[in-house]
Order: sequence, then C-alpha cells, then structure tokens
Amino acid sequence: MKIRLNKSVAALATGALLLVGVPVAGLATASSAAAKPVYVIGYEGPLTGSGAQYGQNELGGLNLAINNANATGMLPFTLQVKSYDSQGDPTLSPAQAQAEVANTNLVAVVGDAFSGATHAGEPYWYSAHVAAITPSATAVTIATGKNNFFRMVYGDDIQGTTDANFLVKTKGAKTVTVISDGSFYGAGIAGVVSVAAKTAGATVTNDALPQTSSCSGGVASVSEFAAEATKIKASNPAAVFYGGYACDFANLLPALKSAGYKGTVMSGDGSYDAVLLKTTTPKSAAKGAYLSAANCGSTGNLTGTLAKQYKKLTGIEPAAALYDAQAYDAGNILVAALQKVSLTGGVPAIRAAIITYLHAGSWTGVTGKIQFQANGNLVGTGKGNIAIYKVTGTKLPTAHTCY
Amino acid sequence: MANLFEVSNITLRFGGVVSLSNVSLYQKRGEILAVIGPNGAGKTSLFNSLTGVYQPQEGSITFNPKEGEPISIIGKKPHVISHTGVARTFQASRMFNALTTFENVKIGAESHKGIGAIGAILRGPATRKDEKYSDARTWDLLDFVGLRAKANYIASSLSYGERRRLEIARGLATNPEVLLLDEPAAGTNPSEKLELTDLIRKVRDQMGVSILLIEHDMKLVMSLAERLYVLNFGSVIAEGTPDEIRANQNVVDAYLGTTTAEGAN
Amino acid sequence: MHGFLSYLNAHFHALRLEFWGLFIGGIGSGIIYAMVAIGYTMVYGVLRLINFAHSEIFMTGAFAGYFTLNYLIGSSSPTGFSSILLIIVGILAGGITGSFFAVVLERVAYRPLRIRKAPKIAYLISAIGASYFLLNLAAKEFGRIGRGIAQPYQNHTVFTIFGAPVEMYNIIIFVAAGIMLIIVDRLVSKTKLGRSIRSVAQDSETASLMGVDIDRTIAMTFVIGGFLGGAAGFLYALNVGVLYSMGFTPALKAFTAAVLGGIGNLRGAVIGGLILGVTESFTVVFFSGAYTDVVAFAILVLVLMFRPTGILGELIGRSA
Amino acid sequence: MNLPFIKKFSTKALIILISSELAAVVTGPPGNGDTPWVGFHDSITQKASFFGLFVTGRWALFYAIGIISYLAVHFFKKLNSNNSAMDSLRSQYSSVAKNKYFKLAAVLVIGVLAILLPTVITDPFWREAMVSQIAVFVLLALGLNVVVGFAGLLDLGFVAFYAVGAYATAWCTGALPMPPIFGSHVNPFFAIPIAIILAMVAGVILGIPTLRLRGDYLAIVTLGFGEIITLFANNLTGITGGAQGTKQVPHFSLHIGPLKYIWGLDPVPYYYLVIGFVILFIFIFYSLEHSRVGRAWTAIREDEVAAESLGINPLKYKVMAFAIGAASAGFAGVMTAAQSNFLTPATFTLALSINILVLVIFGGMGSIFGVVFGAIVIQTITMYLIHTPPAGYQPPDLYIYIGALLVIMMIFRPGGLFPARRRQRADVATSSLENSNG
Repeated sequence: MKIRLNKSVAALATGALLLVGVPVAGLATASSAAAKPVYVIGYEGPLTGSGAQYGQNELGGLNLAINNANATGMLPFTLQVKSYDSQGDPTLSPAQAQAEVANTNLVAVVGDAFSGATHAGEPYWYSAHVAAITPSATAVTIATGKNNFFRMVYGDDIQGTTDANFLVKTKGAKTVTVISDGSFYGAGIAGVVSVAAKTAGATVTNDALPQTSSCSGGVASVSEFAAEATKIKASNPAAVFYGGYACDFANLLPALKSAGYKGTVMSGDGSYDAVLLKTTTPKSAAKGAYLSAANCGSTGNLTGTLAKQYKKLTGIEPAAALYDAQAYDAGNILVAALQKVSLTGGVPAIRAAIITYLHAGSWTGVTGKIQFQANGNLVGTGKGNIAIYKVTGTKLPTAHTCY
Repeated sequence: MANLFEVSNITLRFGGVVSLSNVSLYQKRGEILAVIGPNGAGKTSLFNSLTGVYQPQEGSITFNPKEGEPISIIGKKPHVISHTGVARTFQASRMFNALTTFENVKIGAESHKGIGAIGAILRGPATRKDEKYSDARTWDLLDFVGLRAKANYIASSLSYGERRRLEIARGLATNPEVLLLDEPAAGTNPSEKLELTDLIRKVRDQMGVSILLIEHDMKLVMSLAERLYVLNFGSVIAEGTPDEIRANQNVVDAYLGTTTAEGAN
Repeated sequence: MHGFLSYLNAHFHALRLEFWGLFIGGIGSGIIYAMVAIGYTMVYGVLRLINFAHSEIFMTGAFAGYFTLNYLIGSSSPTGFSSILLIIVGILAGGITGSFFAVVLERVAYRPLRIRKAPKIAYLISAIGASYFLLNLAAKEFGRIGRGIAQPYQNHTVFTIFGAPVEMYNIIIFVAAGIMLIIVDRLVSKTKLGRSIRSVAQDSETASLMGVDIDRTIAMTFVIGGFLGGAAGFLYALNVGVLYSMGFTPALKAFTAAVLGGIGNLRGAVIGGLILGVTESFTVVFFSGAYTDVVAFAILVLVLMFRPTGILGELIGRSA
Repeated sequence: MNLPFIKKFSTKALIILISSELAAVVTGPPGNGDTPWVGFHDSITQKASFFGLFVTGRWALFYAIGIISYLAVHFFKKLNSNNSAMDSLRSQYSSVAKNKYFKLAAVLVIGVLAILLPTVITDPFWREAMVSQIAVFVLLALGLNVVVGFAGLLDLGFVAFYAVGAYATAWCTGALPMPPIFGSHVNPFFAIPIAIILAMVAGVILGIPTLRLRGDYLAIVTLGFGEIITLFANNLTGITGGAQGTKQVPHFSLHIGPLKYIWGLDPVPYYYLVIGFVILFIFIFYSLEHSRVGRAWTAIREDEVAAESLGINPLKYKVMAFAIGAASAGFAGVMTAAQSNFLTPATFTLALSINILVLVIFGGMGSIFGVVFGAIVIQTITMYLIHTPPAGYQPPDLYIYIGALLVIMMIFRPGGLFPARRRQRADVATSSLENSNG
C-alpha cells in the first residue's frame, strides 16, 4: 500500500515536472512595444474539439490581418489578437463571452465560428455593447435584430433559396432529393433548399446522413454513401442537393458516379473548398457537380502573397482552409474601424463607436464587397451575389455565374 | 412430512457435454447429507442446479419449505431461491473482499428486506429499527462461528479456515432451512478441519438447519454425513449410509479408476 | 394509410431495382468489418476483454497506407501489374503498422494490468485511454481534415450482376480480404502458433503448465489481429480517404459483427461482418442513412440479450 | 563482469528514452497530413531552453527531464521505504481523519468556503466556468460515480441522461417544437423535478435490457445508447429541433407570493442554486453508500454470483444505480439548458461521456470526496488551459494528455487520487475472484 502510494506520487511529480518543462521549452513570447495604447480584438471559436479546424483557420486569418496591420507601423496603437476557445460548444460560449467583455482592452470580437455558440454568446456581448462579427455562422435564427451582431457570410436563407431556384428553374429539375449531413450548418441549408424547391414547384425528398461530417470529426461507413447513392439511383430524381461539407461531398460524388446516377448534383458553400478535389477519388467523379458560394466575384480564398503569408503563419494550406478569408476581412474591417473612430473616450466608448461605424461603412475585401444591414446580415437580397460554380477539371473551379 | 429436497431425473447439458445425467436424489428434513465423487463428476453442477445458477434441461427439483407449498426450483433465479430458504457456500470461497467480516454477514442478514432506497436516504425510524435488528443478528452469528474478534477485519485478510466459517455465517444470516456447503474443508489445516466439523454439526443441531455437503475429504464426510450419494460422470452410482458406501464395489472402482475427467466444474 | 402504402411501395420498388447493387456494396463493407472483427474476436478469445483501442489500430493502418501510396504514386496513375504491386505494398504497410501499434498497445496498456491481475474495468479504461491518446496524437500530427488517398488503380465497372455494376474496388477488397481471411483461418486452425492461441483461449493456466509461452502467444494474437485491422484500414481508406477519427464507426460496427457471429469465433466474425454490411446497406433504403447506427446497435443489443453466443457460438473460448 | 546489471540498466534507459521522446512529440509543434514527419521532426529537433540555463534540442531536454524524473522517483521510493517517521505521521493523520468531529469540522469549513467562493473569484470567466463547467461536471461525476464506483458498471453513454435532463427542460419551457406537457410553458425552475424524473425513467428504460449483460458488453451497449440518444436528438427535427437546436430556453425565475427572483446573465445566483443541489446529491449518495443499498451494490460489484446466492436481486440494484446516477445528470441538464439558454445535439457527445469518466477515475471510483475533488481539479485545469493556454501548448492536445492520464492511472494508481475506503482494500486483496469466474 505504502509503496503504491509513493510510486504514484512520484509519477504525478514526474508528470508535473514534464508539464513545467513545456512552457519553458516553448517559444519565447514577443516583448511588447512601448508607449502606444494596446487594443485587443477577441477571437472566439472552436480551437479544441471536433470543429477545431474551423477555429484554427479563422484565427489564422484574423492573425494575418492584424499582424499585417501592425507591421505597417502606421497605426497609432498596437493591436493584439486574443483567442477564446469555445470548442464550438454553446455551453462553453457564455463563459468565454463573459471573459471577453471583461477584458478591459478588448474592443470587438470576431466570432463565434459556429451558429450555436454564437447564439449562446450573444446576450453577453450585447449587454456589454461589444460588436461580434462572425466569419462563418450562417443559421438564419441568430440574426435576432440586436445591433451588435454582424456576419461575413450570407445566411442559409439567401444561398439556399438561390440554389433551389437554380436547380428547379434554371436546370428544370422537377424532382429533387435533399440530403443533410446532420450538422448545424448542413441541416440548416438543406432545410432551406428543401422548402424553396417545393415552393418553386418541384417534388422534394429529404434524407440525412448524420454524424458523417468528416471535416469535423465523424466518418460514415463505406456502405452508407454507397447505399445512399444506390437509393438515389433507384428513385432517380432529376437533381440531388447535398447540405454539408466538402469532405463528405467528396465521398458522395464517387458513390453517385459508381451507382450510375446521371442527374444534376449540387452542394453549398460548405463544399466550395479545395478539400473537395483533394479528397474526391477519383477526381473525375466530381466533374459536372455544381457548387454555390456567397459573395459573387471573389474566390473566397486567400491568394497570392496573402496565401503565402497565411501558410507561413499557420502551417495551414490556405486553399484548403474554410472561412480564413472571411476572418481576414473581418480583421481588416476592425482595423479600419479603429482608425476612423475616436479613441479618446476609453474602451467602452470605442466599443460602441465600432458598432456605429460597422453599421455605416462599406468595404471591399478578398471576399468581395461587404456592407451590413441593420440586423447584421450582409447587404443585398443575394440577387446577383450568389456564385454558382461548375466543377470541370481537377482543381476547384473559379469560373462562375452570378445568380 | 415430505422430504426437504426432491430431485428427480435431472439432466444438465452444456452444448454437447452432459454434466448431469438423469440424477435423482432426495434429502430428509434435518439431515446431514453428503454428495461425493471424483473431480468432474458433476457435484458442483448439482449444487448450481439446486441454487438456480444452472437450469437443467430435463427433470424436476422440488423444495419443501417448513411453511407453505412445495416450490419448484428449476427456472427460478438464484436470489429467489435464496428467499425460499436455500443458502450455499462456494468451492473457492467467494467473499466480498473489499468489505469487513461484519459487513459480509450483514449483507446476508438484510438482503431479504425490500430495497428501501428512500428509507436509506431519510433514515426514518423503520430503517433504523431494521439496521439494529440486522446488526444484532450479525453479532449473534459472528459469535456462533467464533469470528467476533475479527469483525472489523477485511474479509480478504482472513485465513482459509476463517473464510469458511465466515461463509457459513453469511449463508446462515439469510435464515435458511438448508445450507449447501461446497467443499468447506478445501485448503484448511487438520485442526481447522476439526473445528469445521464441529461447527457444521452445531449448525444442524442448534439452528435446525439441514446440511447438504460436497466434500473430497473422506474422513470428514464419513464422520459427518448421515447418508451419502456418490456421483460419477454425472450419474448417481451409489446411495447409502457411510458404512454401506464404504462396502460398495462401484464406489471403490470409481475412486480407484481414472480420475482424469475434467471440465464440468 | 395510403401515404404509408405508397411509401412502402416506393421503397420496395427501389429495393427490387437495386437489390444487387445494395448487396454488392454491403458485402464490400461487410468484408472490411469482418477483418476488423477478427481482431476483436481473437483478443477476446485469449484475454476475455474487448480491445477498445482496436479502432485506432485501424486508423494507424489507414494512415500508413495513405502515406506510403502517396509517396510511391505521386501524380502518376498506375495500371496493370504496378497497380497490383502497389495494393500489396499498401496492405503490407497498413498491416505491419497495425501489428506494431497493436503490440505496443498490449505491452503498455494491457500487460502491466495483466501482471497485477487487475479487474476487467481497469482494462477497459486503460484501453479507452490508449485509444484517446492515439486518436488525438494522430489529429495533432496529421491534421483534422479528411484526405483522399492516391489511387493505385483505375476504377471502372468490370462486369455486372443482374444489371448491378461490380467495380474494380469491390473486386480488390474482396480478393485481398478473402486471401487474408483464409490465411488467418489456416494459421489458427493448422499451425503450432494457432494451437497455442487456442490452448490459451481454452485455459491459460493449463496452457502455461503445458509449456505454452503465454506472453508470446498473447503478443502474437495482437500481431495477427493488428495486421488484419491495419490492412482493413488501408482498404477502407482506398474508398473514403483518411481521417484521424475514421476508426470509430467501423470499429463499433465490427464489434457488433464479432458479437453477432459469436465472439471468440473466427468464422463467426466473418459471417457476422457480411450480414451486418448487407443489413446496413438495406437500412439506408428502408429508413434513412440516419438510422444505420441505430439498426446496428439494435442488432447488437438483441443478439446479446437473446443469443449471447452469437450465430456460431463461442468457439475459441471456454463455454459458459 | 556484471552483464545482467548492464542489460537491466540499458532496458531502463531505453524505456526512459522512448517515453521522454514521446513526451517531446506530444508537447511539440503540430504536423499536417501533407508532410507527415514535420511534426515529429520539429518536436525532436527544435531548440528549447533548459529552464533558462542553456539551449539544447528538445530531444535532449526531454531526455534530461526523463532521467531527472526517474531519479527523483527512485530516490523518493528509497527514502520512503526506510522512513518510519513518515509512516507514523501518516497513521496519525489517518486516525485524525477518521475522527467524527474532525470530519464534521472539515465539511463545515468546505461548506463555508464554497459559499464565500464568489466573493473571492471575481474574474467573469471563472465565475461562469465555476457554474457551467465545474459545478455541473461535479454533478455529472457524482452521478456516474454511483454507476461506475458504487455498482461497478462501466457506463460509456452517461451523457444520455444529461441530454434527457436538458431536453426535458427545453420541452417544459416550450423551447422544443413539441409542445410542453402543460399546454403553457413553465420556467425551468419548475422543470427541475420533471427533468430529474425523466432522466431516472430513462435510466430504468436503458437499464432493464442492458444490465443483464456482462460488464464489458455493457460498456459497448451503453456507448451505443449514448450515441443513439444524440442521433435521435439530431434527426427527430419535429420533436427536438434537430441539428439546428432548440429555441430560446428562459432563465430560472421564482414567483412565489411576494417572493420574486429572476436569474439573469450573472452566474453567481446560478452558483448558489447548483451548490445547493450538489450538497443535496452528496447527502443522498453518501446516505445510500452507507446503507443496505450501498452494501448490496458493493456485494454485486465484488462478486455477483455470491451476492445472488444471498438473495440480492442484481438486476434490481443495478437498474437502481442507473436511475439514481441519472438523477444528478438530469439536474445537470436543467442547469445547462437554463443557463446557456440553448441546446444542440452536438453538446452531448461520446467525448463528453469519456470526459466524465475521467473525472471519476482520476478522483477515485466509489469515493464521493475523491470524485468531487477530481472533477474540480480536472475541470479547473481544463478551463485554465482554455482560458490562458501556455506558450507552445495547442488546446486540442488536452485530449492526448487525458488519454495518457487514463492509462497511467490504471497502471500505477487504479483507485484514483483518493481511493474509496472499500476500493483501497480491494487492492490489497488477492484477486482469486478474477480467476474463478469461469
């Protein structure tokens, strides 16, 4: 008994020693600059857990924007990004939101990446008058009309309706099967497409392949996609819409091709990602598929020098990262805001001024033209703002038509 | 008065292996009865059939409690059979090793009450009365088997002989009419064996509990049992008083013959 | 009522049309489950425990195959003999990696507990811990995004059965898995190693008295189970690519298959795997993709409750 | 020549080397799927400072730490094995700890500290975390402890009861598409008994078919049930709101006569509510542990066949353990629903079930004090790492450490930090039981 106790105490001591070693062994933190006031931009999103990749992508984009802004040396202040890990979890988001608003240097928040967590954090941001710009939360329900909410992407309603109209009206599909991946995002857009397609006059069948989102930690069995494809082939709808992410759409496409399905296949912005053609095997199976994305006129991805900088900063391949560009744009908008608003009244006044500024301004970023409505959604009915791409080669298509 | 146990023509199989074949036996009320036989003869299988651990495919087992109707054992769960008045010990003694001697016996003493979760939380007068009663009964039984001094020892720290006695006390705590002892003397030393023989006799004489015994130690069996059954390869090959058994040629053959049949345990 | 009838009618129509397509797809995933199930069943046979970390063996095998093939193939598109060679190399890479991790797992997470004669719950917890460790280490080192594997062959329809296409992929996994399953079956039933495995499964104490090296036998069991698990991971990855969390669902299904066939029974595992794969395929048509997991678990619970020995019974292990 | 010594020594050196380098990789920079060796390579070769003394490669640094740790353990072991003063100190401590009045005093002190805690902790993050991430997890761990610790049933789907409690609250308050039972909505305060009862009923429903199964099968089947509950929450859109989650769940409020109180965004009032329930559940579980019921659970855990032969109905007691354990998880669900105002199925994952299991194992299965302590410590560390991640630490690494912790605990200290009185003894016991079960 005695020995057992000592052994384990020693084992714990060893563990503690190792853990102490970690921070020491880590990289030294940068020393702060002199004199200039320091403002903090919070990033809230999933940095841990199954959705961590989204958080890392966005945090990287935001960091890139802020680093570049600081590097110009022109700013009368120093900007810092502080990340708050919500794990994309609505139960953790309130704690982080409260930590954010309590940070006396924090002027605005970029986040949360996920709709559920954004929803849960909103009351706290609102009560402290902090602007929260989400790069990726698309649920219709989270734009509740509070003045501090903004988002860098179109809600599911606009994109989904456009997609449905494209399938039913442009492509003339009278029967549509809508498949959702059971994620917050996938179920949302699939729901919108389903309703809109019905409204447009098509016969709609709904189905789900849940917990398959391999972009965020799940994987379907081989047979699920194959069987789903077989089932689709049997009912043979004129079009198939997939509400979900690229990683899974990449599995559905070859399955449909193997099953011999020849109709129109489409997916939303979740699938408009370089991962799609990285993962689809063989790549030719993706040929002919349609993809939609918000913000017509841009690739939605960081390119050129920015892409190189991003890769260097985060180690993530920018072409394969979702929402990095939105977070980058959000960072730049906040930099612009801080340059415009009066900085004399202290942080609470700056927070309020940023909200006012965001409602008034308009910008052009890598994701296209950005302007917010009163409820925080991007301006526009989406008409002409939704890009529809057709996969033709072995790279993510850039040629598109605007609807 | 009817016999305590009435076992007729039971057959127990595991897949293709026949463990008991067409076994019939009976036990009179108040009797010390022994079942002997070489390893693998099916003795423990018989015990397990009597206590509901195994379900024989054919035959019937009837238990006649002092009060009330005869009960058919086959098809009943072990805990139900325990409630009718059948207690047992195990071949390799199976104590609740994490508990004290006292707690081991107390579990037996209180297991026939309802669950009483609400009572346990509120600790009302009825619960306290129950506790008092089981405590008193536990102390009595520990005195009876001579383990009072070891009441607060962890069961696993007891010697083999003490564990055997503890198991007997634990079985008696359930207030049985018959106690089934599975090789109670295994692993004990000669002096413990003598104490055990006395204890078993005392259980019958003072508490009026019938004893059904499996044992390898011939000396112990022959001095203790009033009647014996001999099992070999799952069948009864002889029945009688110790003297009759000693003189039985079949028994002598079975014991001198091959004893390699393994696996039925 | 009419709605329900037309629902059934539509689904039966689908079933009639696509019966063979679904069947072939089901067999394809079933044979992968079978390979993984053998790992569960063999470890269960000798240690009486569910190797919870087997899902991660599957994952490591898939990653090994992925890296090997991506390195060898690059951007070329191999055909013919080189395809066969590459697939064999991939299977070996996956299998050997799987074996390696299985043995390490046994050595680190199980053997210390075995020496201490720890209760079963300790094994399970240790296995969950090991599984978590490997899973998240893979996530850290290889990223959290799924990746497609470089294709060592050109997929096309080879022939059709009643109009249902049979593709190169189906043939590859069927042949590869079939050969491996037959080899393992021979290995366990005919060789000296197989005899020691079976004797340890029967009664480890007696086996050790008879001169069987228990530690070595258990390690070999992990080697064989790990090889099949890792190779299955690679074959699975050929179709859906790799991801750190890819092992969980197939492993759970494979476990169900092992129980269905009779845990501890090699041939039972194969039969269980095939049945489960086909059942799953048809579930998608009759209900929805949403409920394949529910159906698999319903099968598991029903089998455990009503026929815990499975279809073929526990063969390697002791009875009762 | 002393060859065996050298061999033994080199084996040890090798083990230390391997585990040190593994630690270096685990704590090192991440890699990616395109260039798989980058993460490993950097973890080993990157330069790092040795406590500020000198700079060396990570591999050497970690090997040095490994050797130092080994020597420390070795030295400590030696020191302890012939130190009787330590022993007498320990036995003195344990005799004091057994004293009834000491126990009472300790409980009072802890109680007062718990009540005063919000005045000490003013950081809003920690105030919030204290409730939603620590106290709620204490409740969950207490519940799982009844199942795993007391009754010895490994339940890997415990999150199912948490989900039932949370969704029941959403249902009663009208936040689900399915209309609430009373026609009109109630506030979550009055949903508490309903949620607890529904969670207990779920325990009974899940328990009756599954608890007949052998232990290791039970683990897998409960895992399956946990997944299925999430799956249903995800797919039954008409009932649960599906993947898009519930509507707004209102905060707690209390309107009894002149008494009027509404819980708002401030976490402190929630803290007092949840602490009250934590104390209540501790009291209930403690009473049960030291009653007939607790003894019966222990008996079943130790030897089910023997327990049955004494007239204990194992199924009944196991189902009861499930139901009682589910009660505190059900209340935890109410807290989560009412405080975060919003539920999605994505909260109730297998990872969460395992997380709760880790709390129980770390603290000590079967020991109420241990489990509460374990939950507080692990959740605090988790939240600390989320709140202020140290340099070089990537948040997702937490799960790697948790996995390693489970294995290490099982090898070196299976009873947890504070082993239950009964478990502690079971450790000493010979495990002849394990072998005679056949």
